[in-house]
Amino acid sequence: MSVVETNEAAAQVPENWEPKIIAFCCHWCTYTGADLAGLNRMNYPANVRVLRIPCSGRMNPQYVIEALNKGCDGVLVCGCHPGDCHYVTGNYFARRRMMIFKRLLEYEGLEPDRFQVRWISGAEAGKFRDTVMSVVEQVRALGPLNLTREIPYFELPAVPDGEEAFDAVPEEVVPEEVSA
Amino acid sequence: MSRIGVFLCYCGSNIAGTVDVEAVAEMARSLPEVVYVETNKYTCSDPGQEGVKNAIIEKGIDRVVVGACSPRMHEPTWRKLLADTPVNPYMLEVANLREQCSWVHKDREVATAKAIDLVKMAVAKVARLQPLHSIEIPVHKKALVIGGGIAGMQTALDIADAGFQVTIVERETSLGGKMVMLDKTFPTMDCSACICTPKMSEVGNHPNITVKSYSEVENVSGYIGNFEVTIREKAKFIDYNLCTGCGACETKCPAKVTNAFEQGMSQRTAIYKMFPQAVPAKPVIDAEHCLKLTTGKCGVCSKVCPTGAINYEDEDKLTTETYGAVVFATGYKLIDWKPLYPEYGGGKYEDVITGLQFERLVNASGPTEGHVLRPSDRTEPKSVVIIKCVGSRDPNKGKAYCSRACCMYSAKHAHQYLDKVPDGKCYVFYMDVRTPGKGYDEFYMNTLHDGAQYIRGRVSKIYKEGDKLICKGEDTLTSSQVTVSADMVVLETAMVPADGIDELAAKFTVGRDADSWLVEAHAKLRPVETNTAGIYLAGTCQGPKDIPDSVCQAGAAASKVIGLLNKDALQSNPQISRVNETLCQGDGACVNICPYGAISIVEKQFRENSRKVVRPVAQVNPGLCQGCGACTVTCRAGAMDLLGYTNESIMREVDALCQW
Amino acid sequence: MRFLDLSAISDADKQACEAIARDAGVNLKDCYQCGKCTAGCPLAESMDLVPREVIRYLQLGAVDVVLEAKTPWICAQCVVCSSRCPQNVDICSVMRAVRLASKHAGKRPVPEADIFDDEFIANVRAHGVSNEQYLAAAYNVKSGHFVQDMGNATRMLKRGMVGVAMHNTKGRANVAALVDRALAADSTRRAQADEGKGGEA
Amino acid sequence: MMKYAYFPGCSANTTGKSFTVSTAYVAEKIGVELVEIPDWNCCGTSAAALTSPELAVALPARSLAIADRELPGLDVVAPCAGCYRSLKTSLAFARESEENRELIKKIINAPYEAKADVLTLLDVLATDEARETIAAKVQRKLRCLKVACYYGCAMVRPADVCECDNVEDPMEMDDLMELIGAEPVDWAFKTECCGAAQQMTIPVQAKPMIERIFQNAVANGADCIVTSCPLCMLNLDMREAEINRARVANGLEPFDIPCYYFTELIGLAFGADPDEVGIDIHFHPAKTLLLQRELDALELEEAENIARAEEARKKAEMAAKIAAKKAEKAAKEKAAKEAAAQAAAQPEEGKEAAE
Repeated sequence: MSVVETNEAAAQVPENWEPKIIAFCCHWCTYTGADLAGLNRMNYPANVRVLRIPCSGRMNPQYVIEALNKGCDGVLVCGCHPGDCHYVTGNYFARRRMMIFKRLLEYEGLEPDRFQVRWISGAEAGKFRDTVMSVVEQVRALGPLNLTREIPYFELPAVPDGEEAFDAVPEEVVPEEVSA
Repeated sequence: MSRIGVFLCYCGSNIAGTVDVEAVAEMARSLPEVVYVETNKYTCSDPGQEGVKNAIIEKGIDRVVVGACSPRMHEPTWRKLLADTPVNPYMLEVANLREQCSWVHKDREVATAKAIDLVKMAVAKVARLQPLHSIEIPVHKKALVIGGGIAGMQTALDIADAGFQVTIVERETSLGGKMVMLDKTFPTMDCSACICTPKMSEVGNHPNITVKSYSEVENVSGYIGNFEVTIREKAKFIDYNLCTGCGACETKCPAKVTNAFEQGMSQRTAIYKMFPQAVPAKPVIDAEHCLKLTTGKCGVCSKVCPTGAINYEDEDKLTTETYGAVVFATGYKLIDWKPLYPEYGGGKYEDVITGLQFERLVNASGPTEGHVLRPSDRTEPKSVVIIKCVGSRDPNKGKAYCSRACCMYSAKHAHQYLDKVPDGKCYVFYMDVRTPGKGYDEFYMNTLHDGAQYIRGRVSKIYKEGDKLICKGEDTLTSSQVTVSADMVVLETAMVPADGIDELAAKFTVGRDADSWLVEAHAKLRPVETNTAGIYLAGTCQGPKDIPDSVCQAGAAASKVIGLLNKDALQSNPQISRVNETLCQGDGACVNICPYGAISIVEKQFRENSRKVVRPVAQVNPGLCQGCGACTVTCRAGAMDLLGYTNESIMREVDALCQW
Repeated sequence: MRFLDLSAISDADKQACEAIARDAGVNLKDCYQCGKCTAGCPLAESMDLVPREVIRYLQLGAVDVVLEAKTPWICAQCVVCSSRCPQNVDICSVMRAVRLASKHAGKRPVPEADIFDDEFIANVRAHGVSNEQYLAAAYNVKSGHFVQDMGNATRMLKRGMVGVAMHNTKGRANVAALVDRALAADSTRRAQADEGKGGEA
Repeated sequence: MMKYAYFPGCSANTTGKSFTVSTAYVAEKIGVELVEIPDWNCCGTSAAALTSPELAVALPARSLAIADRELPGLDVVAPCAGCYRSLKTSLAFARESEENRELIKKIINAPYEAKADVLTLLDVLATDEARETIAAKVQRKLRCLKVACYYGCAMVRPADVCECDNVEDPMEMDDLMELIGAEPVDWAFKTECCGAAQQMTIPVQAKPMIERIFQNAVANGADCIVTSCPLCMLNLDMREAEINRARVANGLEPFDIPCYYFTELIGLAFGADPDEVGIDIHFHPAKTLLLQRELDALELEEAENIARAEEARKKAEMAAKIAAKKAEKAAKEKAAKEAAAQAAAQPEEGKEAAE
């Protein structure tokens, strides 16, 4: 049984509805990239609010559940490119965790576009802007997130360590950025 | 109830041009726990900062939200400001109203709404923050250098000259490393011994340097400023306080052992100095081959020693000391090519030698006193083939990487051979000639003009016909199959990390790449640091290099060490992980995930249900933790939290945002 | 000296080279042209392109040069090149793949090699086993080298190594059917590959 | 008793006759039973691989499938190196995937599960058990015979298919030759190619391949070449005469280096007459060398016997001298003792007398 009502919501979209999206950005790469977008006076939709975390490895899946439960329509998690983590390995762990978590959310019926993971470096202001624009458009197309019941609040089972954890994630669920 | 002050900045028109700052202020006043809101044209200016300070005192504010430019810009400014007030510097949250709001949106209404959200988030978070305090980490003003080759010696000298104590741990019986084995150095052709041995004695005599030869690192604990290192000094069986280094023992010792320093091309005695100019200039007894120590019969050295320095009862000694910084200068070895290249004879032809063997052959103090004589019959080879990239750039049989120094030293070998054997012929098989360096390409061109015949192509097979070694290759520039009937073949083999590097690096939690080279913290910007604070890299332990590059890196590593040792104490970053010991199950998931080795499991005593229990819990080392937070997510019990970015504060931020 | 206008090499040519590499299970980009394959090749001196050059022309997309080359037909399939290649390129398989591609393109730069193999397979198809004396005779007739190894044939006859009697496998009809099925499967596979290519284009 | 399914290969009754005969002889002597696969067919060799990949895997698979069915539980022995490589390649392909097996089954129109392994004759004779038996059966050590063991390419390459861990310098045949008393030389062309079928299709270009093999064997002091493949044997043995004609025409010394199958030499060591193991039908005269080396061995043995006798004589002589010296020494000592005793007694006597 899906926790998410398949959206016939498009019919019920309130007037002037704007998607609410929260972006968890690591301090060293993506937050810096977002600042650079500002310095370059780039324009992007205001639907995304950035929440700064020290490293994508700090990203706890609980935050995503909380955001979706409390009314966000989409969540974006951004970090340094794999191999460039300021803390050496943090984004590798983030990659594994987020992939597994994404599968779980999709299994529960969440549309894949509502939870996205992207790697954006401190120099990629343009990529930050493009990512925000595309995520906003994708979520806008999906309409408001209607939860028929709250997603049960639970501690995720521990992610297995080592290579098998990574291998356990089939290629197709890896967003193009991640697999690249 | 906390008392939050909100300070909003116009940043001239930078923020105020798009965001209605006064409207944001109006909203902020309505937020719970906010006791004071102020707007300012330039909050970061002196009068602006003064205003913030005054407001804090006057209004009794205990935590602060600044809505201004990016925290990446002025967060340190605000922290510094708060340090002068009763407010803890970490009771601060910055709302990024400029880079991530006013500058990226055009619509005033939309931007103002977003600014309101950002301030709400900041207020929600700051309400949950706790005061944090840096701790002072004392710095032991002493450095440890592991490895006494040219990189290690240069690092030690630079640090010692700056006035700090240095200990060099050298596994062999003498300083000098690989450089002292070489004959001449490119491109200037200085005699290697002439420039290396003075360094060795300088190190040996330096008042600030302690040389621990024939020693290895046994154990390590601690962190930046405070590495507690146990060193095993192997039994030398000679009392260095009595020994004068006269060498009488060496002349009388009856045991003969293959001489590793001469690359197996001569023999040494069981009591030996590695080479005549060794530092320390005193011998050791090789316990594996000494007749007295293996069979109990002999004892000649003890009889001839004029000072009675021989002690057959000697044992390994362990000493423990604390060092503020550690430099790895563990160097390289040449790859063992024999099992990899059966097509080159796999070691069955005595006259197929390595570059290092060739160095000893042309070295005036080597086994042939500098005459180029091939090992099998001690005749002068009239035709020599040099093959590059043996084991390098060969993922099938050896390593995928380029060993970087071989193009130059093969040119040097060709030059030296033609110099010593004027009627000789020299052929160099190469795939590319890589000579980026000052004077390097000129050197290569000179070698060509000396008469070295360069042939582009890998040799496929070396085989023997009569007493000639037939090398079969292709000259790819003419697409011809070529053979050379050579008297001797020199293989310029790949550099690989020194033996035991994996175990040693693991002791210090220093990262290694797939080929076991030590990994620098950042390939471009932090090339001599490692990811473990206080541990630095010099020379070829980090990757193949030539001597100039090794010396350069040694100097760079030394300057980093000097910078560290100059401080009396380090301020720790207080935004680090904290264990909730009540929840912690001590299963060590956090220990495995931490890239810095900052977490350990300790047995601790607790009072639970009026009973004393001892159970394992995680412990974070504040000197090692860098505050990435990877452990917080991995903890199944949720016992790990990151100070400054606690789970609760982030959840409240999320909640605040969702109210929009 | 050969002239190549690299800009004139068509996508179809490049795809044809890629297809050959795919059949051989090789990534052409792995080869860095060190020449170790050619250095060890026992027949390189008789080739019009050395093995390294065959790979090079494939890298460039010059498929016609490769299909006209004698090299793959001279190759004795001794696998020395592949076993010593530092980059794990299976050169020997490339030679085989080029030769098949060349054959299917209706070329036979070394007719003798083609005749020999065809006669060999015909012999096996007819008898289930290969009858060396008839294979040699058929080869000599078809290739026009009538007297080749005739002296040796007499010596063999004298030693009782060969005779006029044919050896046959009992199930030779079975083997013939097998050969036909295999060749049918081969052409089906190639037709499908061609179709796929057509679809792409 | 070791038992294997036997894949003779097309040359077994023709050009490889000597190999077949000598293999049978050796197998019988050491108790290896070779059961011919009923109704086997040609492996296709490189001609099939150069015609169609499907054909190349299907031809060997038919025989292997028959072996699996008719001789269950037996591994297949293919003495010919060319057959070995074809069978092994087909087997590797079949074992790679279910899909591959389906393809083969469709083409051979029979069930096939790729159960039996494929071995060379060397694999069979190099097991510890077989080596022990061989050592026990040797009647005449082939001393003084310097052999260059020639493996060719098909038995070792591709290394992953042939499961060979030393493609440049294999040693199995060398070890066997040592076991029967011959002296294997260390040479460099053990796994160079003989030219295979190219000796027919491009005879002029391929001749140097053989010539180089002879040259390296001779340069490293070999009397003869020992092979394990009928095609290698044919190319080397039969074409030596042609090569020599060309060499003489060019003013070069002709080769005189006979070739043998390793089974022939083992047969000889077991006491076979050369004709019994097929040495009589070689192209290059092959018996003279054997006789010469037999003679050398006998002479060597004689010389050794003389040397041993001389040694023994010297030893005995010296022992006798030592004994004499010792006796002399003992006698002297005894005399001295007696003298001392006398001297001791005399003073007493004197004393007595004085008293």
